Amino acid sequence: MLQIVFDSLSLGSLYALGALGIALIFGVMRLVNFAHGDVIAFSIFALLWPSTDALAIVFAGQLPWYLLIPFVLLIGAGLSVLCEIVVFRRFRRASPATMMIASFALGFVIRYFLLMLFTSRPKSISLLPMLSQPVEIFGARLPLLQLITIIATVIILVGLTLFLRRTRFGLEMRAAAENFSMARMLGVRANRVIMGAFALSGALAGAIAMIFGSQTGTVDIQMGASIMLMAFIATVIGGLGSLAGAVLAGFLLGAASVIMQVVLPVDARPFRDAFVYGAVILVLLFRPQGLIAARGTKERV
Amino acid sequence: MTDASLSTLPETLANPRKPAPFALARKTIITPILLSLLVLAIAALTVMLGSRPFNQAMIDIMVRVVLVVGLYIFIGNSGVLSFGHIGFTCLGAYAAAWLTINPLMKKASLPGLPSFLLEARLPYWQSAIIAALFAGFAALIFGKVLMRLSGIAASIATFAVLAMINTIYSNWESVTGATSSVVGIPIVRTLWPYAGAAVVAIFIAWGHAISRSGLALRAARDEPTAAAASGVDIPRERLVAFTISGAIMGLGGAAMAHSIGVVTPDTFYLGLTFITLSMLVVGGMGSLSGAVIGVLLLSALIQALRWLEAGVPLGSTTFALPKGLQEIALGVIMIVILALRPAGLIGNREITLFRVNRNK
Amino acid sequence: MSLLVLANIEVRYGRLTAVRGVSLSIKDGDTVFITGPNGAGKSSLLRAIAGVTPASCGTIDFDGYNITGKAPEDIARLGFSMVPEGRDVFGSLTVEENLMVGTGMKARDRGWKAKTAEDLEAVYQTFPILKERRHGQAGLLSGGQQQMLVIGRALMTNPRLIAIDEPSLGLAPNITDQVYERLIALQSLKALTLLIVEQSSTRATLVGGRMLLMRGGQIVLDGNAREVGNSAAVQAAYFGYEDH
Amino acid sequence: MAYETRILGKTRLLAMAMAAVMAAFPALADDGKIVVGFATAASGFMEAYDKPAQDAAMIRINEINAAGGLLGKKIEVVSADTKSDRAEGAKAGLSVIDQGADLVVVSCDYDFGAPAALAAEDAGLVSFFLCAESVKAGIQGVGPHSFSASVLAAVQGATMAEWAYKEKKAKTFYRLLDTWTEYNKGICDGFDWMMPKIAAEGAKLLGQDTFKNDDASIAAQITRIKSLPQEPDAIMLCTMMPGAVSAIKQIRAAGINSMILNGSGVDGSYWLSAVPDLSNFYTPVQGSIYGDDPNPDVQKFNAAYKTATGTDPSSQYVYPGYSMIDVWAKAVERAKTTEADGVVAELEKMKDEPTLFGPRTFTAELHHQNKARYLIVGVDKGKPGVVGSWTISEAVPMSALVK
Repeated sequence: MLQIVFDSLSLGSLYALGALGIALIFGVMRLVNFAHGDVIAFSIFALLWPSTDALAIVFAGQLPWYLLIPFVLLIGAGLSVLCEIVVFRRFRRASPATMMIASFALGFVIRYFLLMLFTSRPKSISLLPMLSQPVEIFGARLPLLQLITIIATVIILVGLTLFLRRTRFGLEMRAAAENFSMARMLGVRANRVIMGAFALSGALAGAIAMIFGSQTGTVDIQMGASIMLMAFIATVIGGLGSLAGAVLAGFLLGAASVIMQVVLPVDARPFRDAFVYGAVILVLLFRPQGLIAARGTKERV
Repeated sequence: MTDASLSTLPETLANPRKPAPFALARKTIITPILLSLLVLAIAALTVMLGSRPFNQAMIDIMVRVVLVVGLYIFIGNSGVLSFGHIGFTCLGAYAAAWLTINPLMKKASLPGLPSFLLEARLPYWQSAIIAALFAGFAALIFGKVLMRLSGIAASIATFAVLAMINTIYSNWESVTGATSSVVGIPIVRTLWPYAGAAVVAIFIAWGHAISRSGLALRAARDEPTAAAASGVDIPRERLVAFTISGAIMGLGGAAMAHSIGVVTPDTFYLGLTFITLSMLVVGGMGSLSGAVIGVLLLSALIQALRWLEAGVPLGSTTFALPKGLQEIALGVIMIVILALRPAGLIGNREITLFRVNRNK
Repeated sequence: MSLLVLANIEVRYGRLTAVRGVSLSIKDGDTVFITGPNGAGKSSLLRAIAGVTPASCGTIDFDGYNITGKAPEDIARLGFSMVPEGRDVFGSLTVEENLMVGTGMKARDRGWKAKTAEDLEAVYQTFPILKERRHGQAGLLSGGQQQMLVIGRALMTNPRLIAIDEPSLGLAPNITDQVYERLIALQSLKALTLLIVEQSSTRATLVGGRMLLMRGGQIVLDGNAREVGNSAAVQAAYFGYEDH
Repeated sequence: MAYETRILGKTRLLAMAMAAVMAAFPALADDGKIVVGFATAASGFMEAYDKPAQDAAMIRINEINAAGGLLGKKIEVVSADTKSDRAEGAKAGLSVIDQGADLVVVSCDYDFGAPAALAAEDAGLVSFFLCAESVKAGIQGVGPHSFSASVLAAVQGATMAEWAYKEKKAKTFYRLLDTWTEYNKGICDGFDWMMPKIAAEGAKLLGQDTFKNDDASIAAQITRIKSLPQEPDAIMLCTMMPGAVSAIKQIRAAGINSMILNGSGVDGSYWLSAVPDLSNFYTPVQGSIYGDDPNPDVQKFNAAYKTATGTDPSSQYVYPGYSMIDVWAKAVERAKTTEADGVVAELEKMKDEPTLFGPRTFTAELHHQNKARYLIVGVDKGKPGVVGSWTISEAVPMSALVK
């Protein structure tokens, strides 16, 4: 039982962090950023030296962990900010559909750039191998990594909350997320806030990449896609624009997935995702604005 | 923004008695005719001049025209982005497979099918019609539940439908063959049936757009409050569009099945969803002409980049793009087009003979 | 001296023209009402000045700077504070956080912290209810309190001019009275310029000041509120045939 | 009007483009040479799988050409890129056929190769899947002229089950299936067929579960294994890259030390760094890439491959490409023609035809291997090496293959 709680939490952590990255950007510019998954993939590939060989040539991946983690976070944040400056800045006045397709096209560009450098073959990388040991807690024997994932997520969430609540930048960002044009009329600098949101979101992508990479030991140009999809769904059922909602929904999705896997009979287990998505539709029907509707978020899509 | 909102409602809504549709039909029929002529002209040129791979490439493009026009019927008219339509394509493709594969093969590979399907072996055009009806029916059922939603919640709900269809079709061993390819679908390699399907889709889209329901839906897209106030039942009109577009997507699915002779669930998932959506948005989401021209231009672009990648002789040397650059270039060009023309190449207009109409 | 000068402003939404060729000059320290029927283009004009929906043609000067086509935040930083229609408080933020959002633009100035604390205290003095609820969520305030909050929030930016769109919308008459009372008191206290959009001319007639009447995207009447307030032209503007 | 001219301009462009295509692909059927057409992925994600096998095929083609060619003619090679896309695959197939291919080689994976193979079948040509391991890559899916160069996935599952029971004395088994692809299911199908046979002799299936290759975590599945009353002796893991590494890593990280049995899809040392000190891990392979193959000719081939491509073989999936050209060329020699029916008839006569990578048999019912000799590669403390060889006691019957 306890094991199931841990399983749900660790899977939910990934979804929650992903959803947070998407909600941050959606909040300030109504952009559903489909390139987010590719930012995740990119941040982890940055640890490898470009090569088309099957064997991965580890480059920055050999750094000690206290350098490795900031490096990956920086790469994510940097790429994300770059996307904003080069691409999304030109779409400020575009409709959400147009922005969404542009973000998809951008993700496509990043993915094929990686493909060109590294080929499509999944590469293996041993990140933080010391985390692959099992530990025992309250009678549940779980991989250290699972525990670290949960702890890291909690730290990130607390840190982000403090940042948003205690700093001026956080205040401006929250105001902008709720009503962007009003915030601008109060002198909040649009570009600065949006870039900040992209940087945070990118750093979150880097964090996911780290966790996911050390959990799976593989890097793959598609690796961000499945998390991105779940995160996207979590953002919507959480209530678009609501950061708390995104996190909550992320954990709920994780729990739903794990619990379905546990309770479904073996023949129905391959259909697990159909049940999860069915639940998503139900939630949307009963709460179309999401679990925690962001106040003042007008329907613009 | 609320200034003068009522005036943008089409006259037909303000004046329900006026026999406007026929006048409207006369005024606008030139658009589908021109688009169809364009499609047929390309088909004719291909049949006269093209090699077999080129013919196959054109078949793909015609299938895409059907799919993107199908998307336009719902997305363009309602303004609600749907990620789920490719699910109906999947339904259509498998329905076509069930109806046309040799019964002997079906008994071996898809034993779970009901007996009337196991025995069936229809010509491709009949199967395509039934596939379209089946997909339309599925769209009706799903739409009944989903059309209450709007905005991004609706988009996600449609995506959930796609994911559900995909999960079920990927695992229902005895009926869909799960993830394995279903083979034995008769392959139709002549271009004309596909061009015909594209023309049919274009005319259905036009017919819907000028129908009362289509007009009401577009009015609701542009001015939801005003439209609701003048008695437009938005969920109902959306459902009509959703059903029709679902049927067209099903038709496209059947066409796809017959064009390569193999269906698998993962063909009908995110990749196809995004490429068709991109074509619609790049062409112009709110316009039928945009849908058709988006497909033709992006497909032409993709082909051109592929030829460049394969190498083009320039004098004594061969110029070739490095491998993989084709996709990158495609993404970049799409971004540039959208940055320059956020409403798409055609925007909200339709092509006609004499002038470019707005909003029809 | 003119604080705000508009020359030949036009605002379009697609093929719809909301404001056609408005020219106007507002003196420092004035109280100016813009009135007119629904759809006359009043809000569009304000939004154009604030840079939210840029004018499609014409020029706007504020405090001697050409602000045509400038971003809203840059216009705000020059001392133009906009209070849009529908109040737009940041509902999930606390009252005090709402008040603080606009203070960031001076954050580099010396003595900013002390100045901000002082400003905050001044706003609380003007609107004691805000002090009482300062740690509560702004979204939970009543309509009148929210209106006070947005005015207080605008004041926190130390503006030269406050533009308010429909301050009385959805408020009970006695609350509206309170809001106006405070506004007028503030104006004389801080030498503010007020630009107020109201659909009805009644309030303008009561408060006094300059009154502009808009219809069909144009200014059709300009004069002292008490004098033109109920003239035949005003009646015609409201009840006459509309065609836009 | 502006749009009218634009459209006219576009059609003109298309006409020009079409002319360009026609010039690029002249439809030739020259009998003076033998053409092998590769409708494989030269880009996109299948490239990583198609390219190595195709390189191996080229080595055999070059050897044949160096030895004087086939039926006295040189083998020419044409190719078209499927871009790892099914619709493009059909085009690529038609394209190499138009270039006069006598043999159409299609993508490694059944799903991606089928469209091109169907095009070849339509044109009455022999088609070979580079390394597809589904029974459908052949008569059952494409038609009577289609073959696969590899061994059925089911044979891998059956081999591992029987070998683990007989050689490693594994008594209790657990089955973990990744439902992502047909290949994965094929491995487990073979395991399912073998399980009752060894169960009759005392083995036991403790339980089973499924997951999906791109699942972010398989924690729930692992919890189910851990809640078994006893840890299974062996876990049959029916999966493939990239999810396989993730699954293996998570299984070991959870402290489960059971023997892990796999399909050939996880062969290769390139990923082993992801699971430090991996042990008790076994994979069936057609030949060893680790320099310890009992057949010295395989080691010679490995060297030739390195000379040709600059890298060592990355997994056993390079080998089927070589065997493919080998058996096809033998059939052509025997039939004295490249004409499809003759070649097919000769191929179907092959029984235990020796190749560098084990004997090959084709029959009129099955153009695929339902029984094969497999080397077993074991990984011990992160070091892979051949630990044995096994051939299943009886061929996997059609009833277990076609469900």
